[in-house]
Amino acid sequence: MSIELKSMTAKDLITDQEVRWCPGCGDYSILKQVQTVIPELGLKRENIVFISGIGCSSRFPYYMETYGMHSIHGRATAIASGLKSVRNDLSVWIVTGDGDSMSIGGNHFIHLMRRNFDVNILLFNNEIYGLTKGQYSPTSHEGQITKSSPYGVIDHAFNPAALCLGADATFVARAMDRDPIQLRDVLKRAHLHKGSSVLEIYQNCNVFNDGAFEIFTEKASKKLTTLFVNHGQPLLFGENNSKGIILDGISPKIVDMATISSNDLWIHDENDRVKAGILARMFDHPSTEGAMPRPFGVFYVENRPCYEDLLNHQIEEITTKRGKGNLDDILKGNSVWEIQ
Amino acid sequence: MSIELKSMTAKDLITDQEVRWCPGCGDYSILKQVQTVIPELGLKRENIVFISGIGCSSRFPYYMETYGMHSIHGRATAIASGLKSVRNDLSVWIVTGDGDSMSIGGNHFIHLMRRNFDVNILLFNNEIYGLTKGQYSPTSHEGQITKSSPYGVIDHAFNPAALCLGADATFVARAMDRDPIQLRDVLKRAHLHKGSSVLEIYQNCNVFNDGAFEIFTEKASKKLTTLFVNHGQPLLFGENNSKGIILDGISPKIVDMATISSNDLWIHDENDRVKAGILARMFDHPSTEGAMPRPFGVFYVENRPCYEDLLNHQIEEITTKRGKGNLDDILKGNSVWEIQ
Amino acid sequence: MSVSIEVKEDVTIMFAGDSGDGIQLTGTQFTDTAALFGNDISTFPNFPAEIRAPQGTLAGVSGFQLHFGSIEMNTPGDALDVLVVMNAAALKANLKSLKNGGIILANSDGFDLKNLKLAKYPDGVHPLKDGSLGNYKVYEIDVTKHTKSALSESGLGTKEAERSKNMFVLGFIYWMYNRNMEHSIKFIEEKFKKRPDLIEANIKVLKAGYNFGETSEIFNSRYEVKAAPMPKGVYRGIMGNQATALGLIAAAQKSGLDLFYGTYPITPASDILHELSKHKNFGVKTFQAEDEIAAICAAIGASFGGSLGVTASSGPGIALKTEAIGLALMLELPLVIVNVQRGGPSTGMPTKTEQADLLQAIYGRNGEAPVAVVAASTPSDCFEMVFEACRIAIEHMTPVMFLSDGYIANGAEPWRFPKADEIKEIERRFAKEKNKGDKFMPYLRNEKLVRPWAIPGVEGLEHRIGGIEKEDITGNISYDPDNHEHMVKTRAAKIDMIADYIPLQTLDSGAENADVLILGWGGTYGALKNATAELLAEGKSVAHAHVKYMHPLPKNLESLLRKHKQVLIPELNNGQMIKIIRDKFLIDAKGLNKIQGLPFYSADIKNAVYKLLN
Amino acid sequence: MSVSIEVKEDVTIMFAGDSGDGIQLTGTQFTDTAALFGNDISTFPNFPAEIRAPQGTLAGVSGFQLHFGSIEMNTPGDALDVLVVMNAAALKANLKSLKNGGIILANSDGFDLKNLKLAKYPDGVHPLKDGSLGNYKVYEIDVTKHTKSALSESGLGTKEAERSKNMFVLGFIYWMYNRNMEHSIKFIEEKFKKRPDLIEANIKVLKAGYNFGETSEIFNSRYEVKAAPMPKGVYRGIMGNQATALGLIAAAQKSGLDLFYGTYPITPASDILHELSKHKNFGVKTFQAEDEIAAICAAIGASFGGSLGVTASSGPGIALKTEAIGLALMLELPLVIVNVQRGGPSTGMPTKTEQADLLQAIYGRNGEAPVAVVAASTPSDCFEMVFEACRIAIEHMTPVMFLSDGYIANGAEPWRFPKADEIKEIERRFAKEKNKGDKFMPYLRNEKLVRPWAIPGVEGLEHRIGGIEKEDITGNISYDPDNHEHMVKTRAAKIDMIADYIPLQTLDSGAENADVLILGWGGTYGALKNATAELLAEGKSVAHAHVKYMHPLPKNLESLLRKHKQVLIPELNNGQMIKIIRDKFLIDAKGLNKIQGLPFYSADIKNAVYKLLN
Ligand SMILES: Cc1ncc(C[n+]2csc(CCOP(=O)(O)OP(=O)(O)O)c2C)c(N)n1
Ligand SMILES: Cc1ncc(C[n+]2csc(CCOP(=O)(O)OP(=O)(O)O)c2C)c(N)n1
Ligand code: SF4
Ligand code: SF4
Ligand SMILES: [Mg+2]
Ligand SMILES: [Mg+2]
Repeated sequence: MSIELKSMTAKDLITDQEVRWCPGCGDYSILKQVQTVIPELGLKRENIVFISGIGCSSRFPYYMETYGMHSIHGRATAIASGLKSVRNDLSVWIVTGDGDSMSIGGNHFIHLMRRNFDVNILLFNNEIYGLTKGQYSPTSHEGQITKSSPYGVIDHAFNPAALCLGADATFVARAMDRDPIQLRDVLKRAHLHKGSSVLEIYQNCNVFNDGAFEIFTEKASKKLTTLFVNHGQPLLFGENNSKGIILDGISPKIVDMATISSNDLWIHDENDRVKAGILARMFDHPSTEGAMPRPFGVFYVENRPCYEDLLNHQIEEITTKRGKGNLDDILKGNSVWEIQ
Repeated sequence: MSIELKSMTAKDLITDQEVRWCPGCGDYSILKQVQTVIPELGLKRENIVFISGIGCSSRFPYYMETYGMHSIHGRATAIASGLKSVRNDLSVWIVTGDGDSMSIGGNHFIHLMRRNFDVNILLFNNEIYGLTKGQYSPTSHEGQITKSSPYGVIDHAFNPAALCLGADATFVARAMDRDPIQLRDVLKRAHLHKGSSVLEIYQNCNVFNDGAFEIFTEKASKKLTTLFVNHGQPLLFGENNSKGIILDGISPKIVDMATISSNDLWIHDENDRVKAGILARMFDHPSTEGAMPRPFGVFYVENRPCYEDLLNHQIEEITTKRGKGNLDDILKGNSVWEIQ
Repeated sequence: MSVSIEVKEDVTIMFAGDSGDGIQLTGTQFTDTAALFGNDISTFPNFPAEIRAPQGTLAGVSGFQLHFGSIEMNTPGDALDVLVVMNAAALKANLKSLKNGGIILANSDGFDLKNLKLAKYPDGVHPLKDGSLGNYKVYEIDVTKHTKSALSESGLGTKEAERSKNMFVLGFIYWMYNRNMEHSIKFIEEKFKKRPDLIEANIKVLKAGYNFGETSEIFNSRYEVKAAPMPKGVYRGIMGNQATALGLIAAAQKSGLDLFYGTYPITPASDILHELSKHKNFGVKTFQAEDEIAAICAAIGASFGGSLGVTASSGPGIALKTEAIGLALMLELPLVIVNVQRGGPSTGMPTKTEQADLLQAIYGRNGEAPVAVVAASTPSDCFEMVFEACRIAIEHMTPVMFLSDGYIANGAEPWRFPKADEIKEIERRFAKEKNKGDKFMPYLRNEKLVRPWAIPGVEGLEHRIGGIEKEDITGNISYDPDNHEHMVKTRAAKIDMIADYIPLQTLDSGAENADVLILGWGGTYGALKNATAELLAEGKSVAHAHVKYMHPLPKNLESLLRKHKQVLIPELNNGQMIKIIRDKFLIDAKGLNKIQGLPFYSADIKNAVYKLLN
Repeated sequence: MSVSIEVKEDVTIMFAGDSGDGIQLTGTQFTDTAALFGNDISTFPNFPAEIRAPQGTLAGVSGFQLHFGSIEMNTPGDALDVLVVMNAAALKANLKSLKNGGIILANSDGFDLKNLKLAKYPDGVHPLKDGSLGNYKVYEIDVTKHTKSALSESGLGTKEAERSKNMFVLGFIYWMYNRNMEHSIKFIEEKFKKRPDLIEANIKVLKAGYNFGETSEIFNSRYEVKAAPMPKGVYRGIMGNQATALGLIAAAQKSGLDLFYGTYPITPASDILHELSKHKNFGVKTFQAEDEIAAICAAIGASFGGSLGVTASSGPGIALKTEAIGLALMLELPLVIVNVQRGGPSTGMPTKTEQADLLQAIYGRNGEAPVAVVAASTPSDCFEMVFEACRIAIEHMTPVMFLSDGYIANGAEPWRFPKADEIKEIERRFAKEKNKGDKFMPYLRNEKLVRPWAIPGVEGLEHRIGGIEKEDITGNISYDPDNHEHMVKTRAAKIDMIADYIPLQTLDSGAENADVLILGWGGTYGALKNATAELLAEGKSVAHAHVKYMHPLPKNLESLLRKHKQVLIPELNNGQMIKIIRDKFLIDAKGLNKIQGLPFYSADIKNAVYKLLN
C-alpha cells in the first residue's frame, strides 16, 4: 500500500487522450489540481471512478487514468448512486457542470444529497452552457446576454450553496479554478468527508462567458471581494485582513478591524447549518452597494449515515436474523402440493 | 363582476364526477376548503385552472368546476409554467402530492420556485404514495414500514419547507387537512401572494399511512406539538399559550410564559428568510427529546418579480423599441438579390 | 329432499363483493384447496381501479375469478358458471360475464335499499325480486344473519363478527363442491395465532356455511370436479409478478452476481418491488429511486460496478427510460428492463392489460439502437423468460427488455417449480487482465461480438466508456465516418447473433401445413391454446405457435410460417407484431386485434379463424 | 504571360483553416457575391466537434464548402475542385475530398514546423515540398506576409493586422473567378462602422489579394462561371434552422396565434432557439426550460392556454419527450415537436447528420400512440414543412413531429421567399359556446374527428382533460372496455384522415413505369435528385419520388410504387422508412444505407441503381 502511495504521481493519472478544451479554459487548472491531489489521498487508481454527465466539464473522465463513465446529460448522480449502492469500496467522483447538475440533473442532484451517498461532486460552475456554445444556465445572472438571451436573462438564478443546504447536503464548499492551493485543500476535505460532498468550483469559460468571476480571481479586486472561511477561525478579509465580519443577531455586518478585536468576530463553525445558510446567502454581486464578500471554503459539514452503509447494514441485519437466503426455499414458497 | 362574485358559491365548483377517494381520506376536507375559499376570492370560474400530476391528490381537478388538466406524474409544475407564460390573466392552481412534487417532479418544482411564476401550489403531503397503494415517499420518515420498505425506510426525508427556501421560493406555508379554518386562511394568503406560493398541507392517508399527523391534529396533543405563526405576532403555543419561543442568537428555545414577557419572544417576521429557515428546521418529531413544536402558517413571503411579468415586459420593451414585427421583413432578411 | 351430484369437467366461479369483504382471501382459500385436491387451476383477481371507492359502489367492487377442473386449465375462464355476490354492486358489475343458466349466489343482506342505490339501480328496481334474472339460477342467502347467529355466543362485537361473513360463503362453496376444509382450518389457525377467539369464530362460521348447505333445502345439487391428470411433481401456485421476482433472484444466484433492482413504483409493476424487497437476505438490493430515469441509471451504475442491474416499470414509466436504454446499449453493459405492459397511451388504463409496447421495445429509441426483447406467455413463464432475459443480458452484454403484462402479472396458476440445482448456470466472466499486449481494450470483442466486462477494482484495466460514438476496440470518442457505420452495424450484428443462442420456434399445438397458423406472443398464450384445441376438436386445420423471443426472432420462424396457408396474428393491441412479421418476411399475415383491457376469449379467436377459412 | 479564361458549369470550393481564421466569413462573403451574380449555390459549413480544440490541430479545423454554378445546384458538392487551406491541419483534414487534378491554394505561413507537428505530420514530412501532392495543382501563397506588407503603414498591431488574412484570400478568389467586390466592400464598411481604420485595412487587404492575382505570375488561369437560369424573383440565402424559425413565426401569424417555443439547448437544434429569441417583437415567447421534459410540458401548457405550443430538440432530447408526447396526443391539443436529427444512438455524434429517428417518431411511445410526422427535404423546405406541421397540428388538434436533420439544418441555399400575403391562412377555431345542449363536451368531434379547442377564459366551457383513457364525447375518466377500443381506433382514424388534407405523392424526376424508382425522404433530396438526373442522362430507366409526409403517407403512394419494377430506398440510417413501406405494401423494396454522419454522394446512389439494373 505505502508503496502504492509513493508510486502514484499526477503523471500516472494522465490518459492517452489529448485534452480538448479551448485554450485558456478554467477546466485545465481544475484537472491539474485533481491530478495533483489524488495521489496524496492513499487511493489506488483501480479503486477510483469518475462519472460525469454531458458538457465541457463532463469530458473530464476521459482525461483521468482511472475507471470512468461519460454518461448522459444530468444523470451522473443517479448512475453514481447505483454504483455506490453495490460498490462502497470505490472512491466515486462526479464531475458535472452548472447545467448538468442544476438544470436537467436537478432532481437527481437534490436526491443524492438527501440520501447522502458517499461521493464527491465537483460542480464546475461557469454560469453558462459551454458545450452547446453559450446559452444561459440556472446560475447565469439576470440580465446576462447569451446566445439564447439576446435581450438579457429573465430567470432568477439558483444559489447553489443554498439549494444544497435546503436539500440536506452534508458537505457544502466553494472554490475557484484560479486559486489552486485553496482548490486542492477543499478537494481533500471533500474526499475526507463521508457522505455527499458538494464542491462548487467557479470556472472561467473564456469563450462564452469570459471574466464571469474575474472580480473574485483578479489580484486587484480579490482581497476585497472574497472571504476564505476556516473552521474555528474568525471571518477576516481585505488587504492584510483589515476587515472582519460580525454576526449581529442573524445579519452579518462588515467591521473595520481597527475598531474591534477578532474575538468578537463571527467565528466560522462549519457544523452550524443556520450560519452556513447565512454564508450561502452572502451572494450579492460585489458591485452592488454594501455587498458582502463572497465566501470560499467549507461552509457546512454534517455527519449523517450515508445511504450505502444503511443499505448494507439492513441487509446484514436481515441476513443474520434469517440466514443467507436459500433459493430452493423461495422457489418452494409457503404452500405446495404434490401430484403422484 | 360584482354579480359574478355574489353568484359563485362552493356548490358552483362541484362537478358531476363522483369523488373517488377512500372514505375518510384527508383529501375530502381539503377539497371542501378550496371550494369554500375560492368564491371569496373575486375570481370567475372560467379564469381558474387547476393542473395536477398523477396521484390520489392529483384527481383533484376532476372535482373542480373550473378549467383543469390531470396531466402526467410530476409535470404539473412544468405545464403550469407554459400556461402562465402565455396566460397571465388566469388564476392557476397546482395540486400535487409529496411524490408527485418532490420525487419525480422535484426538478420542475424547484425551477418553478426559482422562476417565481405566479401560481399556487397545493402540496398534499401524506408521507406515502397513495395511488400506487402504499410505497414510501421522499417525505416518509426513516424506519417507516411500507409496501416497498418491509424492513423500514433508510432514505433520509426531505424537509419540504427547507427545500423550498433553498430553491428561493417566495412564499412558503404549512397547513393541515384537519384544521379547516387555518387551512382556508393560508389558502387565501397563497392566492393573494404574487409569485409561486407553496402551501404544504399535511394530509392523512387513512388507508396506507393512517395517523401520520395525528400528534399534530388530535386535540390531546395538538396544543403542545403545534405552533401557529402570524406575521408580527410572538411565537406562542401550549395550553392557552402558556409557552413561548425565544431566539437566542440563532437557536430557538422554549420558554414558560410565566417567566417572561411576550415582548421578549421571537416575533414572527415572515419577510425574514433566515428566520423562516429556522422555523423550517423546527422539524424533529414531537416524540423526540426536547423537540420544538411543529410550525404552521406562513413561514416566508418575498416580493420578487414573477417570470411571466418579466417575460411580457421584455417583449413589450422590444416591441416598442423595434415596432411590432412585420412578417415580410424577416422573410426578406438582411440581403436579397433579384433574378430578372 | 335428495341432493343430486353432478360431475363437471371444469367450473369458472367468481367471488365478488366490496373491497372490505375479504373476497381475495375467500378466493385464494378455495383455490388452494382445489389445487391440493389435484384440480388444475387458473385465477385472476379483479381489483377496483387504483383508488378505493366508497363501500357498496360499483367502483368499489373487488372480484376473484377461479377456473378449476379435471382438464388442463389455460385461462381463468371466459364466462362464469357461478357468481357469488356479497352486494348489489357486485352483481351489477359482473352479471354480464355469467353464462346463461349460470348460478347466482347472493348475500341478500347486501341488497337493501342503500346498497341498491349505491349500485345505481333505478329506484324501485330490485334485481333479485323483479324476475330480471330469469335466465339464471338465483339463490339468496342472508349471509350476515347466518354469520351473526353462528357467533351469537362468541362474545365478539358485531363489527368483528361480521368480518367473518366470507368464511360462511367459503364453507358453503366447500359443501357445494364437496371439498375438505382442512387446509382452510389450518390457515385460520395460523392467521389468528394471537387471537384464539377469532380462530374459534372463523372456524365456527366456516362450518356453519358448510352445514347450511347440508341442512337448508334451498339447494338441490352439488358438483363433483375430479382431479386433473397433471404431470407428477410438487406444485405451488404462482402469480406472474411473483415469478418475475423469483426469476431475477434465480438468475442472480446462477450467475454469481448480486441483484440490484432500481425502480420507481407504478401499477402493475410495483408488486415485483414489494416481493424483492422482502428478500434482502438474498443479497438483493432494491432501490426506490426518485423517478424512472434515476431508476434505470442507478441500475446501469450497478451493472458497471459488477452487479446484475435490473429496472422495471410500465407504460409512461418505460417511456421515460428511453434515453437511458440508449446509453446502456452504447456502454454494452448487462441490463434488464422489466416492462409489465398496461393499457396505453399515456397514463391510459393503469389497471388494465394490453400488449401495448412491443413496437416501442424494438424501435422506440433515438438512432440505431437495437436491444434484445423477450416476452412471457403465462404467470409461471415469467420465471423462465425473465431468467432468459438475464442470461442474454449477461452473456451478450446488452440491455434486454422483458415484456410481461397486467394479465399474467396478476394472474396465477399451479407451477411445478424447479429445484435450484436443476436451473442452468449463467456464464458470467469479469475481465481479469489486459487483452491487447500491455493495454486493455474495452471494446475488443469475442466471437459473439461481445466486449469484456471489466469492473472497477482491477489494476491495469482502468478504462473509460460513454454515450458518444466510440472508436472500435479502444472505446475512445470517435467521429470517424467509417468507424460509426462499422459500430452501428456491429451493435446490430451482436444482437442478431443472439438468435444462435435461443431455442428454435416450435408449434405449440396442431400440425404443420395447416390452413391457418395462429401466431401469438406474450400473455395471450392460454386463450390461443384453448381456441386452437377447440378448433382442432372441430376438425379445423389450424396450428398455434407462440413467440417468446421477440428480438431477435427465432431463426426458423420464417420457414415455419411459410409452411402454413394463412397466418393469423391475434394481439391485444392495434397490431404490432404483425408489422414486424410483414416487414421481415413479406407474408400477408392477418391481424386480430382486441383493445379493451381484457384478455382474448376463445370465441374471439375462433370467429376470426372461421372467417379466414371461408 | 497571358492568363487564360476557362468557362465552368459549376465549381465546388472549400475554405478551410483554424476556427480563428474567419473561414465561415470568407465563405459566406464569396457565397453572397456568387448569389448576387446569379449563380445557383449550395453550401455546408463544417465546424469542429463541439468543443473548440487548440489552434492548428486537426480537431480545430473549420471549413466552409460552397458549390456554385450556372446550372441547378442540389448539394454542396460531393468532391472539391478547389481547396483553400490556411494551415497544414486544414489540408490534412480535407485532402481526401479533393478531386484528382484539383487545385490547392495553401497559405505557406501555416505550414511551418509547429503547424506541421500540430497537424500530426510525421517529423520531416512536408506535404507541400515532398511531392506527395503530385496529382493536384498546388499554389503556395504566404498570405500572412502579403497581408502584413499591405498593412505596413496602417499602424495596426500585428495581431489585428493578421486578422484580415482571410480578406486577402477572399480578394484572390474574387480575382480567380473574376468577381465584383462591391458586396464585400459594403459588408466591411457596415461591419466595422465604429473602426474606420479597420474598414480601410480590410478593404486594402481585400484589394491586395485581388491585385496579387493580377500581378503575380504564379497563376495562369481564371475561371468563369455563368449565371444560372433560375426562376425570376427575389432571392435570399437561407439555412435550414433559420427557415424552421421563420416557418414557425409565419404559422403563428397565419393562424392568429402567439408562438410559444419551449426548448432545452442541444446540438444541432439550438440555433432555432437563438434565431427565435431575437424576434420577441413578433410576440414570440421562447422558454429555455430546465430540461426537455419541462420544455415539451410547458409547450403543452401553452397550447392548452391557446398559443401555438412548439418544442424542439435532437437525439437524446427527443427521447426524453416520449412520455409527454403521449400525453399531448391523449389531450388532443396542437403541438409541434421539431426534431433536428443527429447521429445516434444515445449521445452518438451530435455534430453529424443522420436520418436517425423516423421509427421512433412513428412507433416510439407506450401504447397505441399515433401522431403525424412530416419531414423537410432541403434547407428552404424547412420553412414549408414546419409550416405544414403547424397547420396539421392546429387544424387536426394533434401533436406533429417535424423531422429535419443536421445536414439541412446547417446547409444553405438560395430561397425565393414568399410574400407574407401569398402564404395560406391556417384555419384556427376556438370553441365559443356549448356544443351539446346546455353542456360542453370536450371530446365531441367534427367531421375530421377533431375535438374542439376550448381555452380557459370562456364562461360555460369549463372542462377537465387528462392522460387517463377518457370517455368518448365527455372526456371523463373511463375504464370501459368498448370505450377504450373505440377511443384507440378513433385516435388512429383521426391521424389517418389527415391523408385527405395533404398533397398526393408525385414523382420529382423521371417518368412512371421506370425500372427503378428511387424513393427518398428528408435531407437526402438533393443527392437523390442529382443522381437521378445523371442516371437519366445516361439513359437509365429511373425515377425519383421524395416523401415529405411520413405519417400518414400520401394516399396514392402505394399505387405510385407499384407502377415501377423495383423500388430502391436510400436512407442515412440502417433502414427505417423501408420497414414501413414493406410492412404496409408488402413490396420488396431494396435499401441503400449509409451511416457515416455524411450525406449521400451521387456515386453512392448510382452504384446501387446499377446493381439493381443488372
Ligand atoms: C438530453 C440532452 N439534452 C441536451 C443536451 C445538450 N447539452 C450538452 S451539454 C449541455 C449543457 C452544458 O452546460 P454545463 O452543464 O454547464 O457544462 P459546461 O459545458 O458549461 O461545462 C447541453 C444542454 C444533451 N447532450 N443531452
Ligand atoms: C411516469 C409515472 N411513474 C409512476 C407512476 C405511478 N404513480 C402514480 S401516482 C404515484 C405516486 C403517488 O404519490 P403522491 O404523489 O404522494 O400522491 P398521493 O397518491 O399520495 O396523493 C406513482 C408512483 C405514474 N403514473 N407515472
Ligand atoms: S467552451 Fe468554455 S467551458 Fe467549454 S472548453 Fe471552451 S472555454 Fe471551456
Ligand atoms: S389511498 Fe390514501 S390518499 Fe389515496 S384516496 Fe385512499 S386514503 Fe386518500
Ligand atoms: Mg456550465
Ligand atoms: Mg403522497
